[in-house]
Amino acid sequence: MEKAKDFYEKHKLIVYLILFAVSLVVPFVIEQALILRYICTIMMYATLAGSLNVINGYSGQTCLGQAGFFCIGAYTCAALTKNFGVSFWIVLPLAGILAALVGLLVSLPTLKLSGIYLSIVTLGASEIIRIIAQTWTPVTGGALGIKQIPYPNLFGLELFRPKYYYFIFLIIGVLFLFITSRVLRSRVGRAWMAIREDQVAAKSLGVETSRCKCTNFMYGAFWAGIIGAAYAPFVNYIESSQFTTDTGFNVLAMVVIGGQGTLLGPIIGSAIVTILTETLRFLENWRYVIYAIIIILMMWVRPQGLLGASDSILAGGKIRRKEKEQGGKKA
Amino acid sequence: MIDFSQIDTNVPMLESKGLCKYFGGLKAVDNVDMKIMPGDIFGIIGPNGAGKTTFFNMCTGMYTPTKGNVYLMGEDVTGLSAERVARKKMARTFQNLQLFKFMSVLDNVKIGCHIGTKTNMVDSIFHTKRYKQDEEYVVHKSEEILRAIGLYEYRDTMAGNLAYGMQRKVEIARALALEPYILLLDEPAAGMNPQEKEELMEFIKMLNDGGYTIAVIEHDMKFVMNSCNRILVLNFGQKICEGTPDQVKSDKQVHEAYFGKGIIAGEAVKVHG
Amino acid sequence: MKKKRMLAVAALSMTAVLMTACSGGSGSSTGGGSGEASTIKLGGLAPLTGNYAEYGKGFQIGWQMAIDEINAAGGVNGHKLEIEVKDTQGDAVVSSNMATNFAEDESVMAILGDFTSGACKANAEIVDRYGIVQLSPTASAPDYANMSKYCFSIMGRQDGEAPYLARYILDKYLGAKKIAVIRVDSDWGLSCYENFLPTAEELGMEVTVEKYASGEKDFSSLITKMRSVNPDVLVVMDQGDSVAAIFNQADAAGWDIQHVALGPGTSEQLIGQLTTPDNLIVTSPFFFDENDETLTKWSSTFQEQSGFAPTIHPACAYDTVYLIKNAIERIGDGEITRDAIQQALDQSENTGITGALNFTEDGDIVRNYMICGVENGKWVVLEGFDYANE
Amino acid sequence: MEYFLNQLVNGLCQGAIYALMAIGYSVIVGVVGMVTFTYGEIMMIGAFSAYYIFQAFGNNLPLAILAAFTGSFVIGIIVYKLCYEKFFNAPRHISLLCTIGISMLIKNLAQIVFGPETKPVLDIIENRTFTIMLGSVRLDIKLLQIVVILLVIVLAGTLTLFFNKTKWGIALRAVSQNKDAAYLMGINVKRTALIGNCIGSGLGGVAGILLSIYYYSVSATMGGAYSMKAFAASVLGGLVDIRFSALGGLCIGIIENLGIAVSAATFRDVFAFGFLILVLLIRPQGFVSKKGVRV
Repeated sequence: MEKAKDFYEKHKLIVYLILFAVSLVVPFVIEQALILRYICTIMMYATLAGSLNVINGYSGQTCLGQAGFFCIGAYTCAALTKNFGVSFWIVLPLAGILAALVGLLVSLPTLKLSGIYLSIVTLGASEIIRIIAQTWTPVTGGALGIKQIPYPNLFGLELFRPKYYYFIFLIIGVLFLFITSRVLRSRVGRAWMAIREDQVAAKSLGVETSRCKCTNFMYGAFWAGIIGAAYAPFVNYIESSQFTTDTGFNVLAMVVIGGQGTLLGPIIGSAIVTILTETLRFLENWRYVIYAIIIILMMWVRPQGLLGASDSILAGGKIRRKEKEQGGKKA
Repeated sequence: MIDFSQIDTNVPMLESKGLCKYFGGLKAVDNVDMKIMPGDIFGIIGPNGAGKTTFFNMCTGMYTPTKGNVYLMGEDVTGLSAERVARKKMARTFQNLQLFKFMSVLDNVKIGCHIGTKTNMVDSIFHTKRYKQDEEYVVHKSEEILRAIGLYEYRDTMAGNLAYGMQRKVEIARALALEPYILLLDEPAAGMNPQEKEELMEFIKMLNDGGYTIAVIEHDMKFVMNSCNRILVLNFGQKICEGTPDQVKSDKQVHEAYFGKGIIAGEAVKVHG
Repeated sequence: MKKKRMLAVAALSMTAVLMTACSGGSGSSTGGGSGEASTIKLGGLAPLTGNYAEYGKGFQIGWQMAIDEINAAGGVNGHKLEIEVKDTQGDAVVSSNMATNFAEDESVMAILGDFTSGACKANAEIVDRYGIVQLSPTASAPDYANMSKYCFSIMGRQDGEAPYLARYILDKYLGAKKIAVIRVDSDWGLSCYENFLPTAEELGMEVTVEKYASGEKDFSSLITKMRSVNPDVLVVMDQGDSVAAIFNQADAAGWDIQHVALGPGTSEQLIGQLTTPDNLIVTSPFFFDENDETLTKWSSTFQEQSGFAPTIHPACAYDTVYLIKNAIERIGDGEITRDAIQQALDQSENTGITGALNFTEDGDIVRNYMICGVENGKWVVLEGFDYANE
Repeated sequence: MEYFLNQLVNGLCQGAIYALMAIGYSVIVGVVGMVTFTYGEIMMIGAFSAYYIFQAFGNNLPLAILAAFTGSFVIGIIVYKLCYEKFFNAPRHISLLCTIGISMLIKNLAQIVFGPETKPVLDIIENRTFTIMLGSVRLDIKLLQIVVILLVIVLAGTLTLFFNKTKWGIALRAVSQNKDAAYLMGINVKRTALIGNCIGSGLGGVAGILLSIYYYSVSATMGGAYSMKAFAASVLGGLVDIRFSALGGLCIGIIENLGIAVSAATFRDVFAFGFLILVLLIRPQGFVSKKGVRV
């Protein structure tokens, strides 16, 4: 494994090129549209989980309402493209910006709250967003939802088949990874992580925790909005029941299973959860039983997720325990 | 490094006037006046529960005082939030170590450079000139500090894995990255062995020679008496004495309230003599 | 530690790849010839889990009963029938995925399902593009079947049932003037109400309406609200458990009012859930007549297999299989293709256990409705009010 | 006026059930120090235990309450062993996700075991309405509502006595205020937390049976929505103080019903959560002023 890492460090460009080539070929090698649809779904959830990971994994807040931002993005896209004929490509960033603005609104309580209180506020906000989508009939179609959402159009080519849609999700996903990794390796990302590790210390170093949390929330919401906008034409039909808190919990499970605070974790988590739920479909209710058992087992065996470091703060690693003992002695 | 020349040496670096903090009926800090002049190594001592850390917390904006004011270089900073106070060039460390334990030593110090840099999200996405300048500055600055404090070889180690004494040093390094005029150290020598303490004392003196004003809470009498030029003694939240080590030693009230029946006091006197 | 972790990751990703490969493999291997094959495969979409699980189960059993019967009697034109049922969780997106799955699988000749109008409408685009029939037993939204020539439904449309309710039950049977409607805020509920309102207004009724989110349990405030307008009849438009909940809570509040429901049909379960079942009147296109031997037999067989009493929904599901069978028979010696089934279905005239099933141009059917009430814990058709032929 | 008073009565009664749920919830959160999303399923198990008692022994309410309490109590032990015991010092999200997992597990197992259909719970309490005339204002109060409110008051009272007068109760309070200090005082923190969690769960079970009687039905999926309401109510009350949590539950019940009275029932949750967020913006710790739990 170390060797692989070394190889990656030395030949970054080659690794990227290979990955790029493989990802380009995938939709032409895989014939079954359904498999491609699943791959699309995986990429979609990977980005959504990634956006949640920015909030939960990198700044250590407990947001349970990612479904709400997702919902905003999807409805923005559906309403604008369907009712006003706005191009998908213009709607995409718009949806992100709108979601980010709502994210700002939701994050305002975070200036005062933390922990459990923050979780319930985000959870409540997500439900409120969903109910607004369900009742604001003129814009969102109310309980009817919005159906036959126009497919994106690229130079006259209607991107209907999963084969084309694959590239939309791929580009968004890669952009997300690229931009996020850059942000995380800068002053902004360091400030987020400082807040996650120790908020009091971060404050003492002049990190404007409130502002950082707000931008963090907005950033996460932005990408959730974008992926929501890409989701709407993909499924062609949206209604409010697709954005319940269960969706939020599901995405959270992906992040935690893959590994919070790692860039690749949400991708792995999304792949595992999606493939698991699809392949076990024939088990009906037992499928959820198995899924639940996997979640619990995961928390017992690897609480930091598959890709998380065993010694991270998110794992409640050894250092923490040691310190606890010391603290105990001192007291 | 830091330009200390523009500091007005006649204005107190940190001053408190009638500072109070009450928790319900408990008067944790009661009406404390203090003056730290630029260039001081200022010691704050007192028995456990005397309100030293609470006092620090009010000075650095962690707590809002119940009454009274705090002035930093003549400017009223009472009630400002901790991050605003930090921006006014006051850095601190914590009694019970608040390191970013799961980050590398270098990253710890890098975060200390937060207020010295201005990169925003757009800069970081497009790697603008500002981003590059900032990153260069941050790396350069952090490594310089780590070299000075003798932690350079541990820069990639996870902070939480270091020995206790080392962790204290990381915290100081992190605070230094703020480029502060004044440094507040809360029991920096706790948990260190005598040799480490000695080194730390030297290091603090060196910082002071370099122009930093330093305020330090410490239990170790030897440490305080030997390095500080002025000392504030607190007991039950009240100031009982402020002055040079000699003044403090000869103060009757201090003897009665703090040094008790003589053994520690005798030791302290002996050491100093 | 690190090694272990990487191993775990590797193992999991391997399983992932394998699983994908497997499902991919099965998809392609079943694709075979259609004309000469001795089994004809159908795809079933049903919410086997989730909020509508009991209906999904009903579908599954209804379909299987029909197929077993047909196969036991020698199949259709020598072909055996087979159905693969996929769980759609009552979720439109999952349903779309499953519909794509069936549409991509060339051995699947037609899709039966899904349960909700919403899911069926979400699939309309897909079945249209792939050119495969989606025959829903229960979709009743008026704007569903006309979405594509491949979309069919045999439930009957709300724009038939809702006006019937207004005209015959409320106006002629009960002579009500002031109507309180409590409806579920869903695709289905909205379109019911929208089809109900014009007729009611035309008949000079005064309608007050309140809606609630599906899954709502507490209706006391809605009932207090409705009570304050003092109506003659309380109409509930919902298919699920809320129907019983609303009437029970109205009873508990001591509100003595005529109960009318649109949606549940003559559900046996509903009787058991109500505190005052005798006070309920429903419209139903279908009725388990105790004197009808085939129906009784069917009903008891169903109950044996499922453990619960059938509603109209599994009966419709049962009929859909026979519709496909008839369509295949009509194709006769011609090659059985998806399009051939669509065409044969479009022209077919059938009678199922739920009554006459003749498709309109859109692909729905027009049902005849009955007024049903409860007597001694059993559904009965209220005699003397048969307006079917009016 | 009459209309609003009647809506107030509706709200009060629903609020009383919320209050009982919130009491159980805050006992759990207080003692364990972590959020739970299993509460809805615990209530469901309680309701089903009672349902089968009704099936077997007829309308025996005290026995049913006992069964509901016991059933949920046992589930509480399982939840505690799986979700909390190992994670007291771990980051919060670990046990949080565990509870989400358990909730999924119990819900789906229940659907398999009990069946997916809604089961009726009828005629447990006689359908009778009392009409009170306040001047010209007519107030209708159901017998059911009175029974529910009385039960909640009795349970809350018993619990308060238990917490203040018994050795176990005092230990529970100590643990919920400060685990380390309680440990130093010689309290077996883990066992106390287990007992506390189970008592909270038991109360949840009783709330579950009240729900099933009040709404005439039980089903495997009944828990979800109420779990969130219990959570919201106890956050409103500051998470650890049972009296304030009860108040939080009452407030949410009343706000919801009055909100519906002036708008539509589809907005129920908007009122509940909107009110919660508003209160938290003004008073970040909910109704209580002290911060009593590790958050």
